[in-house]
Amino acid sequence: MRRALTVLLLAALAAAVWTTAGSGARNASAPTSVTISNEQGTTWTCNFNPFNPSVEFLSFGPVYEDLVYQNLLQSGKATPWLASAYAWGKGNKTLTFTIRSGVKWSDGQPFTAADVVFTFQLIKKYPAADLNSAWSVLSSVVQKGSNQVVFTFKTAAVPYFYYVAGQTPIVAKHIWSKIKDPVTYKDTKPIGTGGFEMSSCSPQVIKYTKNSSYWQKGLPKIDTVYYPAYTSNDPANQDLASGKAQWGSQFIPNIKGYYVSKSPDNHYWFPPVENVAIFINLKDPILSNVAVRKAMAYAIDRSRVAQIGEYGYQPAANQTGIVTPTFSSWMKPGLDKVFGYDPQKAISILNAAGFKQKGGVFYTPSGKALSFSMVNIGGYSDWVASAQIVAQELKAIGIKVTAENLSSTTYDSDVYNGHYQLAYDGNEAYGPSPYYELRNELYSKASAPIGKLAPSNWERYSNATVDKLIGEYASTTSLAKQKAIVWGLEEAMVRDVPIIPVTEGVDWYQYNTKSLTGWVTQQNPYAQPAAYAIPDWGIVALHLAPKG
Amino acid sequence: MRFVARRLGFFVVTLWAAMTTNFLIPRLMPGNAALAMMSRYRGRLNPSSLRAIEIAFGVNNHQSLVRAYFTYLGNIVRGRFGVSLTFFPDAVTHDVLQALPWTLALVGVTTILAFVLGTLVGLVAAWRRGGMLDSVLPPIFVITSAFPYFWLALLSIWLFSIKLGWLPTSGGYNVTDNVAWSWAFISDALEHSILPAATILVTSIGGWILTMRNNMISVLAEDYVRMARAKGLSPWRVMWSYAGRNAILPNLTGFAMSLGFVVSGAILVEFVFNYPGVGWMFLQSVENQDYALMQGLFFMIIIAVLTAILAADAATAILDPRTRDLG
Amino acid sequence: MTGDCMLDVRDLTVVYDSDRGPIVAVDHVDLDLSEREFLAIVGESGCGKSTLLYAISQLLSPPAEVIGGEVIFRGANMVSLDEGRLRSIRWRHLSVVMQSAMNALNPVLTVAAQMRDVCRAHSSMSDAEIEARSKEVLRLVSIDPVHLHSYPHQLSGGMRQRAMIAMALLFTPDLVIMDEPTSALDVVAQRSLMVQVKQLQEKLGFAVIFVTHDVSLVRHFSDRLMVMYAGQLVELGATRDVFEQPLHPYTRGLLEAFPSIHGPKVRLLGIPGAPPDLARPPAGCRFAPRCPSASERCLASVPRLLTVGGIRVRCVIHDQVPAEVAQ
Amino acid sequence: MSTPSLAVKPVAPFRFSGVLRNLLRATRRNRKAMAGAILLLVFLVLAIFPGQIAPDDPSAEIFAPGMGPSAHHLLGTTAYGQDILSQLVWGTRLSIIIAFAAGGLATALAVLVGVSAAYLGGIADGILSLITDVILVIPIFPLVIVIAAYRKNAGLFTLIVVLGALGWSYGARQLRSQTLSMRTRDFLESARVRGERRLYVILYEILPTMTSLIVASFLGAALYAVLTAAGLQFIGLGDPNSQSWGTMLYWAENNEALGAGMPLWAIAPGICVALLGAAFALLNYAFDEISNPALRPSRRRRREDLSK
Repeated sequence: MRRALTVLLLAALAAAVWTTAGSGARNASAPTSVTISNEQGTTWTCNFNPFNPSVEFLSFGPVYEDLVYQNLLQSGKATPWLASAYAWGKGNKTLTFTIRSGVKWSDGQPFTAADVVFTFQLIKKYPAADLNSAWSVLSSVVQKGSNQVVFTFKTAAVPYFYYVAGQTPIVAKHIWSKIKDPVTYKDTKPIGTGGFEMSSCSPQVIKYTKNSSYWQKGLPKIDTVYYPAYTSNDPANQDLASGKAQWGSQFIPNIKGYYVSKSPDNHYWFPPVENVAIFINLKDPILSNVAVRKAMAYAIDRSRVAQIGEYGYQPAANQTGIVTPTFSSWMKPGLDKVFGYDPQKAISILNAAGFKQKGGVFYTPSGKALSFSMVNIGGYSDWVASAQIVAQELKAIGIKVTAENLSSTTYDSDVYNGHYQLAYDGNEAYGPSPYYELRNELYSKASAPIGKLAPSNWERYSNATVDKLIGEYASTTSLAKQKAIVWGLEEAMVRDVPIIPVTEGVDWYQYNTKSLTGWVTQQNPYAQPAAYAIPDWGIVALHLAPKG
Repeated sequence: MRFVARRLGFFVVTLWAAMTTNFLIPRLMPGNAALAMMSRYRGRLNPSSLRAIEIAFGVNNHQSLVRAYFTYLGNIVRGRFGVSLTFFPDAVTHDVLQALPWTLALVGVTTILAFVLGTLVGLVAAWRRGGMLDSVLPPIFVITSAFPYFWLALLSIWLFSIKLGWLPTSGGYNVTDNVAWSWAFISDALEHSILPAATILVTSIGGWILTMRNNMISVLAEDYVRMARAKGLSPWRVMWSYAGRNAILPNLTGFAMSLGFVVSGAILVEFVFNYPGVGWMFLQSVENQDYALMQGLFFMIIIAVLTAILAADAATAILDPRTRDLG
Repeated sequence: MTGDCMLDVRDLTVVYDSDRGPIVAVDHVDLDLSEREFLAIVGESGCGKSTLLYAISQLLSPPAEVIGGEVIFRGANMVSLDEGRLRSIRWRHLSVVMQSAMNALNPVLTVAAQMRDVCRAHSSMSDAEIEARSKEVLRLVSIDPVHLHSYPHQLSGGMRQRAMIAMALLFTPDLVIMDEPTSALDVVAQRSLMVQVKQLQEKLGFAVIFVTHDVSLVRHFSDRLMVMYAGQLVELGATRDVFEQPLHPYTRGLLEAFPSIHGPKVRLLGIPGAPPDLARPPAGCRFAPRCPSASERCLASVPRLLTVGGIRVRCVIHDQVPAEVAQ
Repeated sequence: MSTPSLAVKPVAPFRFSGVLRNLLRATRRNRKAMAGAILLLVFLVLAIFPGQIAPDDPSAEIFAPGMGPSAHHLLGTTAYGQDILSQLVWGTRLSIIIAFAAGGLATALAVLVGVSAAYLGGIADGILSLITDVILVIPIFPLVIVIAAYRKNAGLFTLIVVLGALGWSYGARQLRSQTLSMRTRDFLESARVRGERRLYVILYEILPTMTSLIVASFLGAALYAVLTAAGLQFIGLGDPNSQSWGTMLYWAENNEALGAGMPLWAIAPGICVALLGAAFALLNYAFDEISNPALRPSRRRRREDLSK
């Protein structure tokens, strides 16, 4: 009765204004536009500075473009973009790009090699703008002839191709040369080479419109892209379910019931791109014992975690650290079968290693209980849930794990500084081949001693041969050699279990085919489909076309 | 005069206390802005960009707490709240001013509405003691005022937006129209404000009804009300200028404070309804350890409360001659 | 007596609801009043004097309620009149002066405003006329009209009381009911006020019902004296007679009492103890527990109200041998 | 000869037990109070014996996820296959703890500050009142958010301390003015005449007379604590592994319970918070009436009856 009355009251109010304010429900937006639903937890600052990490994804792709596009979902297949061609030379220490002709900035000025050189000089001058620290390996960037740019590296740097060619937005010299500080610069009217121009921006929504003089003739096929700011998940998901937004990059719980069932045009695909793993502090006296880590690896039923914790959106991972099926071609045959779910094996390993079980918990010979805390980020409900399940499963074989949910910054400062025992996380920067993630996980030079901020390799793994392998990868462009090296890294993962991949992190991606075609699909994965993947989402926007 | 002096002292001390907590609390939190930024874009940033961000945000220049405190005070006095990290490189004031109108328009207006309606109901309920209104409304609203606001909001979104599709689910307006003082936009914004407003009203009106009713009842027992009846004044006159006017006096300060607390009240509203106001902005600032923004907002709240109280003092002075002679 | 009888109270009974059951505050009281008469009602605090007044003037509010009897004022039964009819009688024919003007005057309105309210309610005087009349009545009670536009709290206690009396005389009513109008004042002020009231009464020719706990005060002013104890009329007669020959032991006690500066509380020299708890009145005579000359017969049954030589009294002593008393 | 105090209405001395008995009697009389008391009692039982009452382990993810209500799961299961009813029952404990601990702390402080300010008077009063007023205008909810975000595990304890430490000012104000109004009462004067020590006077003369006011301010503080705590847990600033209604709402919210066909998951805990809140609110409302008889519902005036 209480609720009934409240409801009545609301109904009255609602009805009253509803009639004056006109129809409440709105129909989906016009056919040649797409509305993106991607909860960023923030409103827009209307700053499109591509060197500002918090907003680069709003301009890098649709507005600013890169030299060569590398598609992660196709093992790094490279597509010449602002550069029409490129070539490695001098033992992979120089890289020469041929700049595409006939490209114009959206203000009509021609795009030239000088712009490319300028861009790299700019991020050299302002390290804060060098988001991928390209200049940690670059030694010089110079123009050669009218339309060529030569990059010279300190050492062979094949993997850096991805950052230099694929992850650095090229800006216009005639504009940015007038700017005092590109780091704090508020770029409200971005002038780029991309298929779209930012036509209007409010804190609630950004409107991109078609660049009619785009260098790829006939593209883009749609007129407008709306990028609303969602400050919380609910509304973002609701707009997707209702069709108000057609392009989603959302975690939608129970997606079949909540989204797919709402319309036959609603589809989703979650391509795996990285590992979500348990990071193990190898400096911990007990955890430094490989037997304990192996026991854990056997004790976790990865598919159950994937099913309950992640609704099965994130598939089960494997110990090699190779994300499948995305990078299946890099998998050393058979290696992914090691460490299947086998609690008995786990227990026997611990017994063999001299641990004694008392009251359902294992103890070290010196009498210390195998009891650890596992930190994770309280804000990520799916990982919190997964961590809970992992804890339950480890408890089942006699390893006590208590999950601690921290605020993301507390988590980071703890983990980066090595003040933790176990951490459940997927925060790895990945790239167009498994090498990038494995490097971040295993390269000792990417780590730091306990108490110092380690940008990655938080478990503090260090192994000379592994470091050597990683070094060699930098100097080879041959796919065969690269695969051989990655196999070596996979073996290290299986041998030393420095981390335990549990599930595979995915790109969140939902799409509505009612009035649009050209979407990324599992059959045609021409780019990463998440509306925050840079520069990929700009490429997806180029492919979208009105139906019929 | 003593009254005024005491009041001033109160304002100064409050301001100082607020500013100091304001300064200390965020600094007791771990991590730094660069990390916060990293964590916001986890997975999307190359770990090595941490260095870049640290340089950009200048998080590495550590000055002593004491020095920081005084620079902070100095800046506040000069009205400088620094640069927001969440909305880097915007100035805090710029962001706050951008979000404030939304909050004021929604929560502010609703708060006033709740007070006016609640007071009227309470007044009439007490006047018609034991009448229909008196025996029904107060108990009901006592109970609704105990509802968890956000929950009521969720249910109403579910019912009116998702199930019935009458009203928009969230946001300040339809993202596809453009912001302008056009009727289309205003009506749209209005429409978006119905649910939040209604839910706030339902959960906040009870308090006013009750306090006003109680004040009114004790005033009705006063001699001057009996006297007014003895004089044979019209009930209307007795209710308003004898009972009502005296009964409302104690509520003024409370009302002022509730106005001042509009922002804190807005936090959950704006969280649930994805409403682009300062309440939600505050949550952001906390999440991203955006000291500057956090402090800016906190400071704004305090100022709001104090000005509101000042206004209440003035109003009381106008309505109650006795306090006037105190001052 | 019957000829010019203006007020006739018959069998009036008032009950308060309380947790501890109903309290009979006024218990079957009869009394009558002639034109221009000055009737004083005396008794300790809590004996029902004020309640009786409010019952007569129909100003009781819950939990108090008239459950029986009539109040015939100029031929109309006040008890059964509706508010509209009552309003037409109030102040034009019957006005009230309350115990403490501090509480009885609306603190947020000027004296002028409160007088204006009355005039507006009962006449069609112009503002000018109202102003003039207000000043006139203030002069009647010898208050300088400059005080007309000041607020109650700005006047001295004596002034306030007189201002209220002035207000009661705006329409020179037939009957003015005064509820301890002097109790808030010091002895000197009390006297002067009494004198003034008496003079006004003679000049303007209204009847007065004057309630007080201080017998000595009314000795020289009232025509008749009524003594109440525990909600009952215990003695009623010409003031002179009662003072010379008090028939009821309680009256005797009262006469020996002296006024205390503590206001409503009266210390009884002859009779220790406090009035009974009206929720559980003692069986038989309610005064018996404190009565010096009480016997077991007093506890047997409630004494009847007798008429002894023109004096009405409620005590078994006289019930038995009236002759003795006569001589 | 009778001493002056004889004529005074017999107010002092008070006995807590006596006052409490009166309160209980009044409670039995007042329908609202009864309703509130019963509700609160039910929740208390749930909070004390969840193990005996709840059908299953609230955190065990052992059932089919997202089931509707059934004989085995009266309220269905969560998206993680936990029994909603069990979570509800276990969740009671935390809410009750917060309500009573925070409410209690706040009330204790309120009494301490309010009464001593009024009774001591002078400079002490000035300072204490100033502090009260300052705390009164410090926006609590934002502050709690900041502190809660500091470290999530510290959730419960921090929450209680902060809510308690900041929630006392309003009660303190009321108690102060109430005490002031009593300072001149005869029974206190006589106590002073008898030369009682201040502490004694405060403890045995003043406090008992204010029991209902104290209870009321406790109820108010408790209500506030419950709602605030739920709000914080809902926006994810509680410990997501804890068993509480707010946390349930957080998880329900994160799993779109309403939209994805598990409405009970979101509705049930909300109703519990609402009911617990209502229990406090009703009791509060009733105690207003008890402490101030004028507020009690009364029959319509006779005059109105007659005028019909």
